[in-house]
Amino acid sequence: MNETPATVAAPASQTSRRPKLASRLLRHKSGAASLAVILIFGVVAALGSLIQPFDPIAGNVVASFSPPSAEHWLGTDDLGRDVLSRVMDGAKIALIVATVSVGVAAIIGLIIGVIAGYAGGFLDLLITRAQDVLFAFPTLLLAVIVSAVLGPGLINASLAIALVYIPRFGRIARSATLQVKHSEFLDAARLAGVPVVRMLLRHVVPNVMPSVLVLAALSVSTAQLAYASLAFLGLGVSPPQADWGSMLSEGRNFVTVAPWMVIAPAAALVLLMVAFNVVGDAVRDVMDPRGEHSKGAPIAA
Amino acid sequence: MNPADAGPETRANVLTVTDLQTAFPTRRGTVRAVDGVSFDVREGETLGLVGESGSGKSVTAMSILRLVAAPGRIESGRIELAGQDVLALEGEELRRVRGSIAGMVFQNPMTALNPSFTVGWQLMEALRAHGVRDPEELQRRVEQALAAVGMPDPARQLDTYPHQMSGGMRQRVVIAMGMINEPRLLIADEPTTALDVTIQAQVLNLMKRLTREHGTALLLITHNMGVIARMCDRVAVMYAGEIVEEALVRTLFSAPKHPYTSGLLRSIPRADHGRGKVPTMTGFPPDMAAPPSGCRFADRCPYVVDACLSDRPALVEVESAHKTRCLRVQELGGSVADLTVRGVA
Amino acid sequence: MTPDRGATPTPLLQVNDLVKHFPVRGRGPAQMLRAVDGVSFTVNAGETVGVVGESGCGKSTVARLVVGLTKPTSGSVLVEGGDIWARGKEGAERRRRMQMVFQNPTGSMNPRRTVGDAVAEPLQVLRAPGIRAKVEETLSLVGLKPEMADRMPHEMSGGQQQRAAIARAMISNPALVVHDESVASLDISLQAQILNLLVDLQDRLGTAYLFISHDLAAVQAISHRVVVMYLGEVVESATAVEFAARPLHPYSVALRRAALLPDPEIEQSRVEVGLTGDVPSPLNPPSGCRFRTRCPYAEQKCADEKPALRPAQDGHYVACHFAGIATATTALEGAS
Amino acid sequence: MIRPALTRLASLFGVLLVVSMLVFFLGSLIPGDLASVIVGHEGATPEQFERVRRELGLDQPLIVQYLNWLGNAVTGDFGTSPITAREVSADIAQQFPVSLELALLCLVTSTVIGVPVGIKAAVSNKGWVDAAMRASLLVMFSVPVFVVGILLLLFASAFAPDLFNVTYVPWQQDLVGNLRSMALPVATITLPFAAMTMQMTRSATLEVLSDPYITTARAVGVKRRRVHYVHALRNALPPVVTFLGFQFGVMMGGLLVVEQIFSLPGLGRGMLDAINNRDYPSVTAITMVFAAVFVVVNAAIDLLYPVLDPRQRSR
Amino acid sequence: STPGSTGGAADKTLTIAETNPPQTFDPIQSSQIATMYAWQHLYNGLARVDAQGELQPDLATEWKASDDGLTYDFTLRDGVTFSDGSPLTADDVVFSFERLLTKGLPYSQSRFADLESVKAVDATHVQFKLKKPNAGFLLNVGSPFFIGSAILSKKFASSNDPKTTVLGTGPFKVQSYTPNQELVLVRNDKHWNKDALPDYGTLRIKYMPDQSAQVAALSSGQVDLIFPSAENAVQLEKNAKIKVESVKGTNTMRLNINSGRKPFDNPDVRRAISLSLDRDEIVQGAFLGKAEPSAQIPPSLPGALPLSELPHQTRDVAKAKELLAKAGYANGLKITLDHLAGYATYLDRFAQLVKSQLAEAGIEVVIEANQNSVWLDHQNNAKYDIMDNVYSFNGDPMTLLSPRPGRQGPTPAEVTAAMAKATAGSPEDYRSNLQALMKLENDLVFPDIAVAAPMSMIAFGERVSGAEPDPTLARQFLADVTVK
Ligand SMILES: Nc1ncnc2c1ncn2[C@@H]1O[C@H](COP(=O)(O)OP(=O)(O)OP(=O)(O)O)[C@@H](O)[C@H]1O
Ligand SMILES: Nc1ncnc2c1ncn2[C@@H]1O[C@H](COP(=O)(O)OP(=O)(O)OP(=O)(O)O)[C@@H](O)[C@H]1O
Ligand SMILES: [Mg+2]
Ligand SMILES: [Mg+2]
Repeated sequence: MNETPATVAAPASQTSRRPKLASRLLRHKSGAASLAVILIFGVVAALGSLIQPFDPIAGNVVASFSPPSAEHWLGTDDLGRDVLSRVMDGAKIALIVATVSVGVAAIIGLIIGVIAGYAGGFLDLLITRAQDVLFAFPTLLLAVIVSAVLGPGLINASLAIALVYIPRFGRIARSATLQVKHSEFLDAARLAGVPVVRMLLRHVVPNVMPSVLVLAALSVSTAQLAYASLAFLGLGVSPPQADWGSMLSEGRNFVTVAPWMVIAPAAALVLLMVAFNVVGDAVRDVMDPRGEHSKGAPIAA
Repeated sequence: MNPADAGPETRANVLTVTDLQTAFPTRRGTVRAVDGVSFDVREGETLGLVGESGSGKSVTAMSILRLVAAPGRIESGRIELAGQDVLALEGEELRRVRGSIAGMVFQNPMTALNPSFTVGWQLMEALRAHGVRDPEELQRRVEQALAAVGMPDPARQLDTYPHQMSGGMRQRVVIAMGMINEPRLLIADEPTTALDVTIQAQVLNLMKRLTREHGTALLLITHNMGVIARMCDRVAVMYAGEIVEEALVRTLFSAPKHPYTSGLLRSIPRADHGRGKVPTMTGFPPDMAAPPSGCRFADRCPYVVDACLSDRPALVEVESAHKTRCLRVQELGGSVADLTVRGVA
Repeated sequence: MTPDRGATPTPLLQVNDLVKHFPVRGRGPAQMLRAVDGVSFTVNAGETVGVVGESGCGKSTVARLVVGLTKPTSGSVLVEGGDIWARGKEGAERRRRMQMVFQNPTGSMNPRRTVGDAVAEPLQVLRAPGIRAKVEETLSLVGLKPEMADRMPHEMSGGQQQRAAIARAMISNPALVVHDESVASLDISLQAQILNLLVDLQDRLGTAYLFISHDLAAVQAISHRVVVMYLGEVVESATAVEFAARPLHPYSVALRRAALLPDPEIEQSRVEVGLTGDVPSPLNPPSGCRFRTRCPYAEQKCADEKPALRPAQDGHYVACHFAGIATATTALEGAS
Repeated sequence: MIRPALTRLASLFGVLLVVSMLVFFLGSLIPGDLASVIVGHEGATPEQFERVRRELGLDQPLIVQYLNWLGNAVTGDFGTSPITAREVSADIAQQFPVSLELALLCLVTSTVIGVPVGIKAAVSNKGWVDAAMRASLLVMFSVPVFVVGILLLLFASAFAPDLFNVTYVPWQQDLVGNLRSMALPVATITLPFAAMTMQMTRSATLEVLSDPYITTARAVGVKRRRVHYVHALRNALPPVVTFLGFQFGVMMGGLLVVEQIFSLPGLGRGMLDAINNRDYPSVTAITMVFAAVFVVVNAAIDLLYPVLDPRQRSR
Repeated sequence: STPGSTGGAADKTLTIAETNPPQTFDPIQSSQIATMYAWQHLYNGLARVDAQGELQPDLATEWKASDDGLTYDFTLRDGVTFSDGSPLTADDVVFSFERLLTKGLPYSQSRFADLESVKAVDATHVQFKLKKPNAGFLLNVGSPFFIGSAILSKKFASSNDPKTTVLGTGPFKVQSYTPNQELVLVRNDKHWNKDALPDYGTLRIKYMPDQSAQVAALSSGQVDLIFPSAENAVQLEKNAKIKVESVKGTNTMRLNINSGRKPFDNPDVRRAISLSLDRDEIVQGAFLGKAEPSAQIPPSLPGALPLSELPHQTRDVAKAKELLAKAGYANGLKITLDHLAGYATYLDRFAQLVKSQLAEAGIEVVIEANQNSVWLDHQNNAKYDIMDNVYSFNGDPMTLLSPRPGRQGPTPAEVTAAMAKATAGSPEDYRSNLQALMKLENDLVFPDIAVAAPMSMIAFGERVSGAEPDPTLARQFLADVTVK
C-alpha cells in the first residue's frame, strides 16, 4: 500500500527550455527595433568612408552653408563640408565612446559594487571610501587629469569618462546587492555550498543588473556630452574629425543661419541615445522574471 | 435578530460566483487556472475550498476581488458580491468594495506585509482607505483588531515592523487587516498555515465568532482537513480549475461522491498509518495549459472508463446540497469512500 | 542533553546549549531578543526529529543555526562530533552535509533563475555529471513534471515551489535535511506523498531530518522523536510514540488538545478550547518557567524556579515542575 | 551609538584628506603651467620665469607646498588666487550659493517631474500618453544641454523677453529677479535630469510592484494612487534616493555648461576658469567644496537609508 | 558725443556684454586682453596712440625727446585729478613706472626694457631716461591698452592692492564688481575732460561667456551693446532692430613657427608653409568674410604694405611643393599644429583650414587642440611645430614684428640688425624702418606667418546711437556712445 510517486513517467514534453535572453530580446518589439537602430549606426560606423558620400573633413568654403539639397542631403557646414558625411563619420566616435566609457565603467562598477555590498565589513568600507574619493572629485577635473596622464585621444578620453562613471555604477550595484543580500535564496545557495564567486555571478549579479542596465543606458547619453566637453578642452580626437557633440557645439552658433548644422547631428544623437535607452529598458524587461508581460502586479501562488 | 440564527436557506447570498473563468496567457499557451467555477456563500456561512495544490483556489479568491495580476484575466463569468456585480464595477466603486464588503487574508504572511511600514500604520491604512480619519479611533480600532487575533501586547506592536515579527505574528496581522473593516465576506487563503495549533485555534475561534455574531460570510481556503471540519458549513473541492464536488461538510467527510475527494480524505495522516505509510493517490494533475478534453481526473481515477476520457462531466446536484462532477456517480452508487482504489491494496 | 547517547556514540548532529540573541533597536534603549535560549538536542543518522512549538518560539532560528546560516551567540552545533564553525575546509565540509527547506518557498528561489537551475545548484557545485537527468529525476520524485525545470518560480503555485525546494535540498544526498514547515503549503494528498517520499528516502539513503512543523499529525507521521519548544527553550523531548501516547508538559498537552481532527462530527461540537493568555515577548521572557503565564497549573514555584529539562522516563525529558499534571486524555475529554 | 558616528565622521574627513592629496599631487600632472599663464604669451626670460615661480612658491617641493596648504586649510584659509589676488574663500562664498540654488532647484523640479512619470510608466503597460511622456523625456535627455539652452534662449528672447534674466541676480537682492535668472537654466536641465530620475524610478518601482504586499494594499481597498505613490514608492525609494543623492552631487559639480550659457557665476565656471588658468589654489579649494558637499550628501543618504528601509535598522 | 559741461543724465545706463571678466585691475599684472578692456575705462596714460598710429596727448600735454634720444621730458596736464578728487602729480607718474620696473609682469616690463629711470623734475614735469635710444618708446607710452603705461595714484596704490581695488583718472570709476558676473562703473564726474565723459551715468558690463547668450540678451533688450563674433554678426545682420557696425581691425591672426626645430629651421620649409595658405579662403571660411588678408602690420594701420609687395603672402602651391622638394621633403611632411582651443571659433575654423590647405602642398597637419595653459606652456618652452596665435596692436608696431627669443629658433642676424636699426633710428624713420623689417621677415618667413586681420565689430540695439567700433578693439569709445 506504500505508493510513492517515484515512478511517475514524464508526460511528453511540450515545453522547450526557457529561451535565451537574446532571443527573448528579439521578440521584444521596441527592443528589437532599437537594437536594429544601433546596429545600423554600427554598420555606418564600420563601413566608414566606403559609404560616406563625401570626405567628411574636406570642404569647400565657397559651398559653405548650403541648405540640404540633392547633392548634400543634409546641407553643408561653415567650412562647406558635407553634414551627412560628417554625421556618418561621427557615428564611430559615438559608438566607441558609448561602449568604452560606459562598458568599462559598468563592468568595473558592477564588480566592485557587488563585492563591496556582498562582502561588507572592511572591504566594503575600503571600496566605498575609495569610490567616494573618486566621486567627490569634480568630474571635469578628474577627466582632465586622467586624459592628461594618458594623453589625448578618443580611447583615452573614453577611459577618463569611464573612471568618472565607475563610482555611480559601484554605488548602484552596491545598494542593489544590499537589497538581495539577505534574501533566502542566497541562503539556499549558500547551503548548496555555492562558492562565493559563483554566488555573485549567478544570484547577485542578475538581480543587480536591472538597475545597472538602466543607469548604463542613461550614461551612454551623458558620456557623449562628457566626451564633447573633453573634446572641447582638446582631449578628444584631433579636429577636424568631429563627434556629434562638437558638431552641435559648432553648429549652435549658426542655428538661425544654418539650422541643419544642428538638426542633423542632434537627430542622430537623439536616435542613437533613445535606442540605447529603449534597449536598456527592453533588456531589463526581458530579464524580469515575470517575463514578457513584465509590468503589473503580482501573482499570489 | 442575529442573521446566523436564521435557517441556512433563508439567509441571503453574500457572494455568488457563476461560471468564473480566469486565464493566464503564457509562452506555453493559455493556462485556464479557473475554468467554469460556480458557488455561493451566504451570510454567516463558512464555505471551505479545498483541493489540489495549483488547482486554482487562490486564483479564484483573487478573482473575486479582481486582484488577479496582469497578464491574468477574468475571461467570463459573473461575480455578485452583496448584490453588486463585481465585474461591472469601475475604479472607485471597486475599491470601496475591497476590504469593506469583502476582506482578504493572504496565503503567505512573510511577504504580504509591506516591509517599509509599521504594522500599525498598515492596519490604519486599511481603515483610512474606508474613511476612518480620527487618529484616536484609528488607534483604538487597530489595537482592538490586533487583540482580537491574539496578538500579545497590541499597543506595542503598532510600532513594530513586519520583519521584526515571527511568521505567526505576521499572519495574525494579515488576518487582522482582512477583518478590520468588518467586511460582509472574508476570503481567507490558508490563514492559519503559518500558525501553531494553539494560535490557530484562537484565530479560528475568532473567525467563527465573526460568522456567528456578525453574520460575516467566510470563504476559507485551506489544506487542513481539521480546519475544514471545524469551521465549515459546506465544502467545495477543486481539481484542475474546476469544482468537482460540493457538499455539506458532514456529508463530504462521511460520504464523498467524487473519487478525487475520496482519495484526498484518505490521504489524511492518521495514527494507525505508521511512519511513511499514508495512503496516497497516484499521478499528478493535468497541465492547465492543455487540459484533457474529458474528465480532468480521468488519468488518476481508479474508476475510469472510456467515456471519462472523452466526455467532460458536468457538476450535477446528485442529492440535495450535494453536487459532484463525475460521469459515473450514479453507477458507483452512494459513496466512493469505501471502494478500493486502484493501486492501494 | 543527549538522550540517545548510549545507542550511538557520536550522533550525526549535536546541538549544545545553543543561544541566539538578536539586538533590537526600538524606542528606548537597545534590547536583546532571546530568540533561542539554551537549546540542546541530538539527531542520529537516519533519524527524524520533529520540532513543534509556538510560532515565534525560535524554531526557524534553530534551523538556521543548525545549518550554519546564522552564527550562534553561544553554544555549539556539532556534526559527527565536529564543530560546524571550525575554521577552514573542515567547517565548510560539515555545513555542506546539511541542507534546509525554507519556510517560505517563494523567497528561497532566485526569481530570475529557473526552477531547474535552483534544484541543480548543489550538484553543480560538486560538478557531478548528468545533472540534468538527476534534476528531472528528483523533480519527479517530489511530484513535479520534469519540464517544470524550465519554469520560473513565479510561474508555479506555492505547493509546486515548495516541492521544488524539497527537491533542491534532497538532490545532493545530504546527511541531514532541516525542513522548516516544508509541507505546510501542500494539499494533504501531496503532503502525504511527500511525507511518504521522505520516509522512503530516509530508509534508502539514511538521511536524517530535523522536521519543523505546526502540524502534529504530520510530525507524528514522520518523526522518530519529537522536541517541543516554547519561547526559545526546549520544554519536552520524547520518542514520537511516547509523545503521542503521553505528552507530559502542559504546553505539549495544550498543543495536542488544540490539534484539529479531520472529523466534522467531533470538531463542530467541540467547545472552544485552547490556551488563554498572551504569548510573552522573547524580549522580556517571564521568570522561572516561561510557560507559566499561560499555564493553567502554574503555581508560585513556577515563577520562582526555572524547571530543568530532566528525564521523566527512559528517553522522555520534560521541563516542568509538575510534569504529567495535564494529560492528553484529560485534554481529549475536555474536547468532546 | 556614539562610536559609529565618530568613525563615520572620521571617514568623512579621511575622504576629504585623500581628495586634497589627490588634487594636489595629481593636479600637478596636468600639463600646462601657472607661471606660463601669468607670464602670458609674449617674451619672458628664464630668469623672469624663475622669479614668477618663486613668488608663487611653485619652486618648492610639492610635498612642502601641500603641507603648507594643509596647514592653512585647517584654519579655513585657502589662500588667494595668484591670478586675481582675490581670496579664494571669498570667491567660493560667492559661487557656492549660485550652484547650490541651481542644483537644488533642478533637483526639486526634476524629481517632481521624474518620479511621478517614472511611477506612471511602471504601473501602466498601455496608454500612449505615458509612452509619449517617456519618449519625449528621453529625447530631451539626449539633446545636449548647450543646444537646448541656446534654443530656449533664442525663443525666450524673441517671444518672452520679460520671462528671463540674462544675468544672475542673488535671491537676497531680488527674489523675482533671481527666479527670472534661474528659470531658463533650470528649464534647460530639468528635463534631462527628470528623464534620468524617471528611468531610475520606473526601474525601482517595477521591482517592487510585483511584491505581494502591493496586492495586500489593493485588497484592503487602498486607492490606486496611494498604492503607487505611498506603498510602492516607499519601497522603491532607497535606490531612487541613492540616485538622487548622486544626481545632486553631479549637479553641484556638473552644471558647468549651463552656468556658461546662462552666465551664472557658479562653482562650475569657477572650476573651469581655475583649471584653464592652472589657478591651483582655486582648483584645490573648489575641489574641496565639491568633495565636502558630496561627503555631506552621502552621509545624509546613509543616515536616510535606515529611515527608508526599516529592515536595515536592526541588524 | 555732445555731453554738457556736467555730462548727460546721470540716471541713464548703458549695459554691455563682454565675454571674459577681467582677471585683475592692476595694469601691470595681466597679459590678457580681456582684462585690459576693463582698465581702459578706468585709467589713462601720459599719451595715447590713435587709430592712425599718431600719438595724442592725454595726461601729458607735451613731451620732448633729447637729441641723443635718451631723455624724454613730459609736461603733465593741469587740473587732472583721480576719481577721488586727489590731484595727479609727477610723483604718481614716477611711482607708476618704478612699480612697473620692479613688480611688473615680464609682459609689461618688456615694453619698457630700455627704460633706465624716471624722475620727477617738479610737480608737473617728469623725466624718463633710457639705456639706449628707442624709437618706439613714445608709442609704448601711448599704448591704448595701458600695458605698463597706466598712471596710478601713489598714495592709493601704496596702501591698497590695485589688483582688486581701483583708483584711476579715467572717465569711469568702479561702483561694484562681482567676479564672473558684472562690473558696474559710474561716470567719474571729477574727470578733467568733460568732453570725454559719457552722456549716461552708469556703465554696466555683464560677463557672459557664451556668445549666443549675448545675442539673446541683445535681442531681448537686456543688453544694449555687444562685441559679436563673426557668426553672431552674420546672424544679427538679419535682425532689423539690431545694428552691426564694423571697421577694419588691427588684430592679426598668425601661425608661429618654431624655427628652433627641424625642419622649420630651413627657411624654404617656412616659405612653403606660407605659400600653401590661401588667405582669401581663410578670410571667408574662418571669418565668414569679416576680415582681410594681412601681413604682420595689418592694412588698417599706417605703415602697412600691400600684400602684393610682400613675398610669400600669396598662395602658390606649385612653388611650395618645389621648395619642399628642395628642402628634402618631396614626399611630404608631417607636422603638428598646436591649436589654442576655446579661444575663438574663428581660430578653430582657421586650424582646420590650415590643415586642409597645407595638405594640398603635401604637408600633413595634425591638429593638437590645447587649452590656454598648455598652449602657453608649449609656447614658452618652444615645445611646438607651428601654433596659431592672435596678436593685438599696442601702439608700438614693433611688437607686431618682434621675434620672441626662447620661443623659437635664434633670430637671424639680418633681422636683429634691421630691428636695431629701427629702434636706434629716429622716430621719423621708424615707420619705414619697420616696413623694411617686415619685408625682410616675410622673405625669411620669420618669426611667424601673419594671415589675416579680423574686423572689429560691435552690435547694438535701438537705445544706442553714435557707437563706432575701435579698430584696436579698445573700449574707450563706449564713453562716446549716446544712450536713449
Ligand atoms: N501568473 C501566472 N502565470 C501562469 N500561471 C499561473 C499564474 N498564476 C497562477 N498560475 C497557475 O494557475 C494555477 C492555479 O494557481 P493557484 O495559485 O490558484 O493554486 P492554488 O490552488 O492556490 O494552489 P496552492 O494550494 O498550492 O496555493 C496553477 O497551476 C498556477 O501554475
Ligand atoms: N533577524 C532577526 N532579528 C531580530 N529578531 C529576530 C530575527 N529573526 C528572528 N527574530 C525573532 O526571533 C524569534 C524567533 O523567530 P523564529 O522565526 O525562529 O520563530 P519560529 O519559531 O520559526 O516562528 P514561526 O513558527 O512563526 O515561523 C521571533 O520573536 C522573531 O521575531
Ligand atoms: Mg494558493
Ligand atoms: Mg519559522
